[in-house]
Amino acid sequence: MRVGVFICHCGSNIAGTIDVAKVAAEMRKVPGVAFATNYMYTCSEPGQDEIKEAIKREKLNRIVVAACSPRMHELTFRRTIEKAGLNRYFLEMANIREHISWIGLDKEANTNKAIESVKMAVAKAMNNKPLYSQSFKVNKRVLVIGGGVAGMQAALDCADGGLEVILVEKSPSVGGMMARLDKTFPTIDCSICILGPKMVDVAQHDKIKLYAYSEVDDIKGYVGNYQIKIKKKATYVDWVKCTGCGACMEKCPAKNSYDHFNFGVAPTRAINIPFPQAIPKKAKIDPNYCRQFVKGKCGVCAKICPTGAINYEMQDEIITEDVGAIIVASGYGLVDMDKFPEYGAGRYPDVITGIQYERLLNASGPTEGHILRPSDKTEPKTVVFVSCAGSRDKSCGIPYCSNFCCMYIAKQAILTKDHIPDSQSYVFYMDIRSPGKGYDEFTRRAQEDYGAKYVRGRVSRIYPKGKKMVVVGADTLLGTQVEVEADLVVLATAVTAAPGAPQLAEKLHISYDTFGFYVEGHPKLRPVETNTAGVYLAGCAQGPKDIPASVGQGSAAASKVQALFSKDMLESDPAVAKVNENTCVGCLKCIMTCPFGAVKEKELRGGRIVANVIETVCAGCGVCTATCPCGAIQLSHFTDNQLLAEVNTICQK
Amino acid sequence: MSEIAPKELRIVGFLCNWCSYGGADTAGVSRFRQPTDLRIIRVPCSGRVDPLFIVKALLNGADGVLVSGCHPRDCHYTDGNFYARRRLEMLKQLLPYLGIDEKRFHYTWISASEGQRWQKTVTDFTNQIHKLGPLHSTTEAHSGS
Amino acid sequence: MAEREYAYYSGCSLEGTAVEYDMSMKLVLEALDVNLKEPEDWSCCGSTPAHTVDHVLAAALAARNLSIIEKMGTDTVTVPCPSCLSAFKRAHLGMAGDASFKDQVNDLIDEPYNGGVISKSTLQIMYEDIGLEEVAKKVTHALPDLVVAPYYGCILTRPPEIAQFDDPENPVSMDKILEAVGVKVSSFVFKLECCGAAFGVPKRDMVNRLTAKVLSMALDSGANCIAVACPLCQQNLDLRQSQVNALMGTNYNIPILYFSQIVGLTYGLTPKELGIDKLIVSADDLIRSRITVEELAQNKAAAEAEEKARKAKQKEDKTKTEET
Amino acid sequence: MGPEKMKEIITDVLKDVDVVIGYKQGFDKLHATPCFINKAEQIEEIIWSPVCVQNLASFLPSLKAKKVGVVVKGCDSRTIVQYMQEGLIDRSKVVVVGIPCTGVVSVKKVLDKVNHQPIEDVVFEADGAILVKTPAGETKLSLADVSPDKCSTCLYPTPVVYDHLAAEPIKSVKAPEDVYKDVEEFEGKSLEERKVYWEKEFDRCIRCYACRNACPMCVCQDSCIAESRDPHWISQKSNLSEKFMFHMIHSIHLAGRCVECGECERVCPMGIPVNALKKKLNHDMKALYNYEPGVNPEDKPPMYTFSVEEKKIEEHKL
Amino acid sequence: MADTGFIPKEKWGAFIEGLSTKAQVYVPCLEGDTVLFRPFGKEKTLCFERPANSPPKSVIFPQSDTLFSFTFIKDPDNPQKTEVELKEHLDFPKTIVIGSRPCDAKGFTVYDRPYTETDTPDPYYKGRREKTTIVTMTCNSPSAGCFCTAVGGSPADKEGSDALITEVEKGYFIEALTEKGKEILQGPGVEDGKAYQGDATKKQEAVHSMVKNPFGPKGLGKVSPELFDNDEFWDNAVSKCVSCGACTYLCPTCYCFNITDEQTSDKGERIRTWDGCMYVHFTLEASGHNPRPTKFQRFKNRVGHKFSFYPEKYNGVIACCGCGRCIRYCPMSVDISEIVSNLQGA
Repeated sequence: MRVGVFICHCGSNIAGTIDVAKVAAEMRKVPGVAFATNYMYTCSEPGQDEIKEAIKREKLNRIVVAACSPRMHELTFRRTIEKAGLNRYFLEMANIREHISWIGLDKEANTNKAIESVKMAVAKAMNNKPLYSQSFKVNKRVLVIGGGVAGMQAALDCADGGLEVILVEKSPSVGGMMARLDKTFPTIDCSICILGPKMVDVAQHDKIKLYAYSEVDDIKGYVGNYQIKIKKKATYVDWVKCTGCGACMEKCPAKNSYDHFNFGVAPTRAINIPFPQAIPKKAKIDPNYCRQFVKGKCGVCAKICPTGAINYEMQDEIITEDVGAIIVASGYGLVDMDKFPEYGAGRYPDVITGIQYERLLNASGPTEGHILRPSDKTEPKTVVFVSCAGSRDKSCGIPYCSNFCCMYIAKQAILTKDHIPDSQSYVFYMDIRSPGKGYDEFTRRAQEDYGAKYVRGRVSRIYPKGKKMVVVGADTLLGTQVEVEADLVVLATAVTAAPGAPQLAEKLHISYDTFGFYVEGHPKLRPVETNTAGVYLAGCAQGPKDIPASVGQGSAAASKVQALFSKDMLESDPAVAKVNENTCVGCLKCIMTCPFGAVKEKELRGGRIVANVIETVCAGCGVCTATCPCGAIQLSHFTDNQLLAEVNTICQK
Repeated sequence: MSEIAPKELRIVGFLCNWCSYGGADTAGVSRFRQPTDLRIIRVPCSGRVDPLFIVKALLNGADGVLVSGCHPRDCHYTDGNFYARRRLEMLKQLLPYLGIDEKRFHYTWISASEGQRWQKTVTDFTNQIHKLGPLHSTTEAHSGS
Repeated sequence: MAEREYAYYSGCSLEGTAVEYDMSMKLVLEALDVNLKEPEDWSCCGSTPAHTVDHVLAAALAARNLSIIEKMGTDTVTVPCPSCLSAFKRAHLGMAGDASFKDQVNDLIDEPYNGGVISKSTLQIMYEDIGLEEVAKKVTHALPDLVVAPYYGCILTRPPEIAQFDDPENPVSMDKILEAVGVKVSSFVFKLECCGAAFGVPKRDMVNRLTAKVLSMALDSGANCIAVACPLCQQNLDLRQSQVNALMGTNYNIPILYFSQIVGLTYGLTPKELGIDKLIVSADDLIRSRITVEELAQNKAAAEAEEKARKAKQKEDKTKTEET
Repeated sequence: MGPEKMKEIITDVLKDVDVVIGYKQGFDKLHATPCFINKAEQIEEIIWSPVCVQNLASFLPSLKAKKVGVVVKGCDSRTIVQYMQEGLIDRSKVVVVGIPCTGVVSVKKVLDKVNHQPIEDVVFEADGAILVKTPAGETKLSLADVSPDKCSTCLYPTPVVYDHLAAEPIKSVKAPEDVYKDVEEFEGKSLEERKVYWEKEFDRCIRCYACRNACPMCVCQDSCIAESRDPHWISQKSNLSEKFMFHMIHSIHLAGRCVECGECERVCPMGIPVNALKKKLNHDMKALYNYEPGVNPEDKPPMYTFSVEEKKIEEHKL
Repeated sequence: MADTGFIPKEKWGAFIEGLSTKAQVYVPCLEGDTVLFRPFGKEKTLCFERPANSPPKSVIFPQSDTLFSFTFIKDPDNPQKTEVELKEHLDFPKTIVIGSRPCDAKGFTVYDRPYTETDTPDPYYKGRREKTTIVTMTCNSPSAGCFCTAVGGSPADKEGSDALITEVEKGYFIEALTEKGKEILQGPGVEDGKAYQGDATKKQEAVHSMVKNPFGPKGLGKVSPELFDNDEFWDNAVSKCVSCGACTYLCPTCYCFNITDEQTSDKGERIRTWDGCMYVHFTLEASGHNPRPTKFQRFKNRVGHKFSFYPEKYNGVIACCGCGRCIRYCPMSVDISEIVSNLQGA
């Protein structure tokens, strides 16, 4: 065994708190190590060349790189040693940056810890075996979860590139949050006017199969070969027959149904088409309000429907689709007003959320674009906007910035002035965050051209006084308390993960953070990938972001899928379980515990039963190895002996 | 084995690649200071951790063992940590029966984003082990009975 | 009903400026079959300036009382004054959550406090332990003229992690109790707004302005009196009305009653024994209209009959006119 | 209970199977030994008395290819149920001859009572008394005094699974809560005491693997990781940590599978209480998952399954 | 110097304690209900009443023996080169075994032939053997399963011992058999033994007659070659065997071993450990092939070695001392004497 050890300085990131030369010198004393050196940037091209040359010069057959996290550069160095003719699994990494140099200042302790960590890696490397991939076919269809602007962009880009797309949207229409907006910042162009054509494209594209009012029920498989179960929720309207004429909606007697599309700004009918531009433009019954369901009799819509599309007996339906990759664009949610008891916790009708105000501004909204306050349907003359309602507020459990509220408040202040010229807007803010192109100019316009009064301070309380809402806050620039008697208060409620985001993540086997946003493969370098091969992210599911960023991410995710699908065959990760048929006793406990059904029974000549791993199905978790009492099924690259070598290196009495 | 600073005790950590190893990376990227006692062994999944690794470590010189995986329901391999939870709980309850303080073994769930939680876990567990002091592993009896 | 038993810690205010709170509270709880045991040799709760100087010392003051109560063998103490309550709870929770803090505190007192006492306000035991149904059962009288603005003050429900009672920003317990005894309650949005009592000495101007706001909002809400559950709130709102009037040129004359006094009135207790005569702004005019529940029912019936007769007559007149 | 009825049943069973496993007398009257019967004339050798201690069900997995009849006591019958749970036998190829049992003897205990003298004769009297004859004379013992500990808390005197029953079923009179009293008692000792205890016990181990090979649930047998180099879990050194490790391997592999037949402990030539660790694990499995090995064929051993919400597992705080 | 001695009962403890100041003394100790040879200590409960569960063979032939330790030494300036430093472990202390049984002592003579009476003696075995004095004790009574007299032994056999102690009414009669044995007579409290010689002889003869002979009046005869090579015979004979190795590890005459290297990082040891022909790994070859894959083949080897191969090589000496441990402690009560009996044919 001839191990080569390369200790990276990572500039001063590692060398600053670890004596790298000492580590290298210590490694040269380790039996089996034929070469050890330290280098400024091992991942750089000359750094990698040095490894390649050393492999040839010193006839090395196992390589240990002590540098950053293997989650960062394992692949890089595997390719490096492969180019030098070694099997890529002859590489081991010791993480002396994230796990050592960055977390401790004591150079002596760090150096000692690094020496031991590298020794562990050497011990493991000496037990590394060559592993070889298998090829398997890719199913070149892609699933896009979420039909908001990010999901639609991703779907269209994939479809335009010739891929078959399955688009699943949980609400009755695509469009997402953007379809609810009136105008967009900083151009003040009409949101639905720019989104509508995309929605139509999605509907009409022959490569896109749209499942609206549907959810992903179950996901099985692995990159290249996923089996998806989609639940089509019952709409009680046969969408094949429904023409979207809207007659049912007009006649429906259940007039007080909650309008999800309009966030409850005004009631809707129990059978409804969510908005005029809806795609698909089909009606749907809300059984929580429909008299047929609630009282057991009505049937008005069934009588009125010219095509006989109404079906009160409709059930949820499960559909199976096979795909090779998944783009998750499941969007975001908004924090509940209940979180703000000091602002009335939703008890005051004239304290509303930004998205509700958006619907009041919108010409196709319930007030047809007239700003009328909910309590008495009068025009508000004084409107107060409260930014950071929940955002950047640890006591709400939301320490992060919601990214786009500053901008839409400015937009709404401008639109308020447009709609009601004699109105006055106040904006209570913490900081104005307007880093995009043309954004800061836009917030200035709101103040300078449209006279919105910006007060830097937080609002402590909102209470009603007569017909007014009194907003009490601080002006931290003046150092005084401020009270504004407003007609309408708009809260820029914080962006949260979409409801059910963690459950979807669990189905996808991707990580999510404390707040429910999905975790990208690397915050800078893999922003649309996840740690699960074949699953990509787009839009606010990954974190709050505005429309251009969401569209950009949608396209980025689509291009990742295109790249993945550019090959007909994928290579399997050979770090999967293998059975030693000589020692396997055929107790088959591994079959009982394998989460993927990757282990099957096999009869040898002579009738002996042993376990057998289907390599492409095995995901490499190693549950079987920890189950097997006789150590006959071993997870390659993480075998008992490899892990024991590490344990024995550090635990010696 | 090189000389260990006498103030350090021997703590072995088994971390799943997808969540907890990433969590430890996140803590590193965020420069969250941690005690230096822990030595990390990367495993694909907490379900890979045979309880015998922990026993082996404790019998052979480790003063504490820490296992961390993805949060339940969030396993990269769907069910790996569910099996891990049963196995590790079994061991957690068995150790004191053998006279090994169960505080020397801790298992927990930390996601890739929970750098701060990782820092706290490492710090608290290291402190806990220091409070217990070195584990005088089974003394060598005369061989050959 | 099974008799309930609590330790009862009155605290300094209820021995002095708020003696009417003590009188009325004891009578009301007696009417509700609650047995109160006063700890012997109780001392300051620690809510005094101690807590701004030394947390351990402040906690020790509270813990000394809690320790006495613990030795009495009662597991719950009920405290009318929110300030005392807050001090008790802060000490209790602080000691429960931090062993070294607990040791420091216990070092300062004779008998250690082991964390075995739950502190609850009298409002809380009426609302949660006894329950609205029981509270309503004892009512014998009605107060038809009263419209009450319930005022909770700053610390009865806050901070929520200490108070652990009711909705911290929109409490309803006092509203519900008053409604249960048949009193009209106004929709009062300044339930929690600061009355300024803490700055009663150093910043009198500010206090007057804050007090004025509370009084004005109470009137705006349609109330003619304010119910309180805190000796400091009562003192501040009641005592200071004339100062406010002098400063702001207003003419406030709003009686500030303890909620226990109002409940006592509905239970048929006399204004004298409830200490209503001890209020600065007199409530006599307001409560003069007190009648028994039966009388109220009779009056109501009579009024209804009269109304019916009036309507009948109107109808008759109308028909007559038409006929004419 | 009578060997006569058993012999009748076995005569019948033998017509359908390749072999019947029963007991015959061993090298003295205190020892029974398994006998593999495939000819009718062997049936006369069969005995049944409290010296029939071995768990004959242990032989079943190695005879998977054959159709086998087997004589089992109540305790041994749990082995068969556990085999069924784990798919280690084909139940249709096993004919179970059950014997309700009121307790067996512990050879060690009897020998202790007669000062380890050679045994000349052992007679089980109708009233339950046991007469043991040695060169030093005759000793009268009661079964309760010389039964192994497992009998004193036996909940299954009648086999939990059988095709034929050689005597009338017996109801257990033992309290289920007593089964793990010894475990709970031991848990009352200090950590240090427990550690010293096990170190002393395991120090006697000679790694002969009798406990492992006699264990019905040790499926690995020749593939046991205690002797393998790949994986190389332990060396062949006979020091305490390696012995300790071997017993941990044995115990942990039996977590939630041990049917408490007590064979491991009975066969240990060094008198190590090997079963105690497995009982402790069973105690925990019962508390955590309400699981008892070898009772219900439909159950799944707890280490091979999970619940998404583990009701009894609380997250551990630091 | 007299060749016999006597120790009164009350001085027995002091005698052993006295010896323990001069050498490492192994005595049978009671642990739970198990009797084991342990280094003498005041806190130990001594038990001479019955044979120990395992013979004292590990005193001279330890279960695991470090033959040598090795360390790899590397010069960091020339990492390609590795030097190995070896350290032999050949220092053995003076040792006395008290209370072994004649069968146990005879066992050592079985080892002596291959390990010392050869051109290439085993230094580890030989070293310990020479440093060890075996003080045997006559059996008071036979134990279940023992049959020493049937294989040429006796409860008072002197073969392999340095001294023989026989318990008599008032104490212990000692007979020194070798020079090493004579040293024992120098122990504290040893009186003149002549007066007790008669009592001792009587005792020895009495016990001799109590030992059973499993081979019948004709005694142990020749093994029938037909039966020995009949697979069916073996299959039937050992179907109940569970293939553990208790019989070999408890046997005073089994001397097989295995050698392994145990290494971590830069240090390691070469160790010799007991092995036994009953284990499947014993004959497992690197290729995966195993010439004795089934338990009956392994059992056949054990019987063959003791009753056929060894005697053939060493002038008919049977490598079985009849201690009966393999029968007593067999999990399934497999009886080697019964099998040997049956092997002699009709």
